[in-house]
Amino acid sequence: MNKVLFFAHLRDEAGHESVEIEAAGKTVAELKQIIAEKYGVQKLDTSMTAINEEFSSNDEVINEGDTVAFIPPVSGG
Amino acid sequence: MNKVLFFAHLRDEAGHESVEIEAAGKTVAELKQIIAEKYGVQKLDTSMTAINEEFSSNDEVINEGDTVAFIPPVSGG
Amino acid sequence: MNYEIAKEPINVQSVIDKVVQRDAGAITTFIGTVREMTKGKKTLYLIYDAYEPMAVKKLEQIGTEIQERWNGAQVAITHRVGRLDITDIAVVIAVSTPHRNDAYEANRYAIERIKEIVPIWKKEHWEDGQEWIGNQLETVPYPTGKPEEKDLNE
Amino acid sequence: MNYEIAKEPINVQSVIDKVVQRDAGAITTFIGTVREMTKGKKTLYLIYDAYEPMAVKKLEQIGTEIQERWNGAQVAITHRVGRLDITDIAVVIAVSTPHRNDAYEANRYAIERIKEIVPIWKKEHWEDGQEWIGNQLETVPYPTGKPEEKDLNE
Repeated sequence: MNKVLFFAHLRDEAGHESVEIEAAGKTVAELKQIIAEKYGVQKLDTSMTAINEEFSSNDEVINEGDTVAFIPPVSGG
Repeated sequence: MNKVLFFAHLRDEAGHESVEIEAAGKTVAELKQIIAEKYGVQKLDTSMTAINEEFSSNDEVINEGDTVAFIPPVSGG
Repeated sequence: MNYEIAKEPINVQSVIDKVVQRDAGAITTFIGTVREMTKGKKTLYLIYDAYEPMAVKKLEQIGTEIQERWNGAQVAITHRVGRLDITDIAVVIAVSTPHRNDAYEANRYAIERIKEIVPIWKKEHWEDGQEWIGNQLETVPYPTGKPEEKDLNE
Repeated sequence: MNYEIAKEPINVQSVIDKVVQRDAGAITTFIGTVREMTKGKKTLYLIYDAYEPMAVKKLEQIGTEIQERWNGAQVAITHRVGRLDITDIAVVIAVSTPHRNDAYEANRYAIERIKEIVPIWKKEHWEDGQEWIGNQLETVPYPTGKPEEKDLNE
């Protein structure tokens, strides 16, 4: 299983802080599509993705146990 | 009479923090020459001059009662 | 602990203290504060949220980048989360270097990088609503899915 | 009292407090500290001296120049005089502005102007002697007898 984290407006859209989903073997892009459909989350295409707290590209493959976080454009500072 | 102030290495050279001198009617350049001769102060040509706490050029004329300060290149900060 | 996410008000001096060094001639600090008016709109307060463990890692990465680029630099950054009122401090960046130009440039690099890669978000609360603020309203999509490394030191 | 010459150690926070404003999104501070090694030579301590009333006036002038150039800027500067040991603070410059770039630029302008026009001098004490430091060993004479106004904001 994989833990998927949502932040900022994505969290509001998803209605969850995090969900558990089976994503091993899928690419980030594939997971984004699944999440968009299942949770009605828009704007994943303008979000960054982190796997295990490191930025990942859309074609990276998710492993069993990885934590995936969708990271909207940041606004700290 | 006029008060003349020395700072930093000019003070060390002059051996005084300040002196009283009659400088009314003289230009800054003329006063520099007098001071250089009378107190053995070198490097007045690389110093700025302030009259009553405002920077002055070498051709400015000193008035009775003005305070004149010789200001070596500064090194604050 | 030079890189922190704080839930309580930030003590500026305590951040500065982390970068004091005998070989420093200059320490710069950047203090980001909550401004009342932005483009004619009145902010009441902000909520900052962070992906905390990753945010700390990314702050550490920024410190490492600075030390690679500016010789002898020491860096400390604390970013606050939670509710912040007008004039409250959101972030403090302290950088010490032997010479002053480096301290300014490295500090500026830090805030620009924070706005690029550190997973922290602010939600603005106005009199007539609230909104999570993206990178200038999401005018910057990330086509590759992650931010590109940019050289900010021209 | 935003512009001061101090005989006692400078409290950084108290300088910052002078520029806090509701319309500021950024406060930058520059803290000049006494560095131990300069070009391979070991400094033991420094003595700073100032032409105090004129120095305060010139610090005020720098503040006015900044407020003319950077809209909405608030400025406070304290410079210490007397004996300073390694890591002691010689000067603190705090600048607040609505937007961060201005806070960096205005702050940098302040330290450059201090080094041009404020009558403060330092005497370096090394193991083998002491010397009043001029503007890079007096490589900058002033042909007109006063400093020229320069635009540092390229």
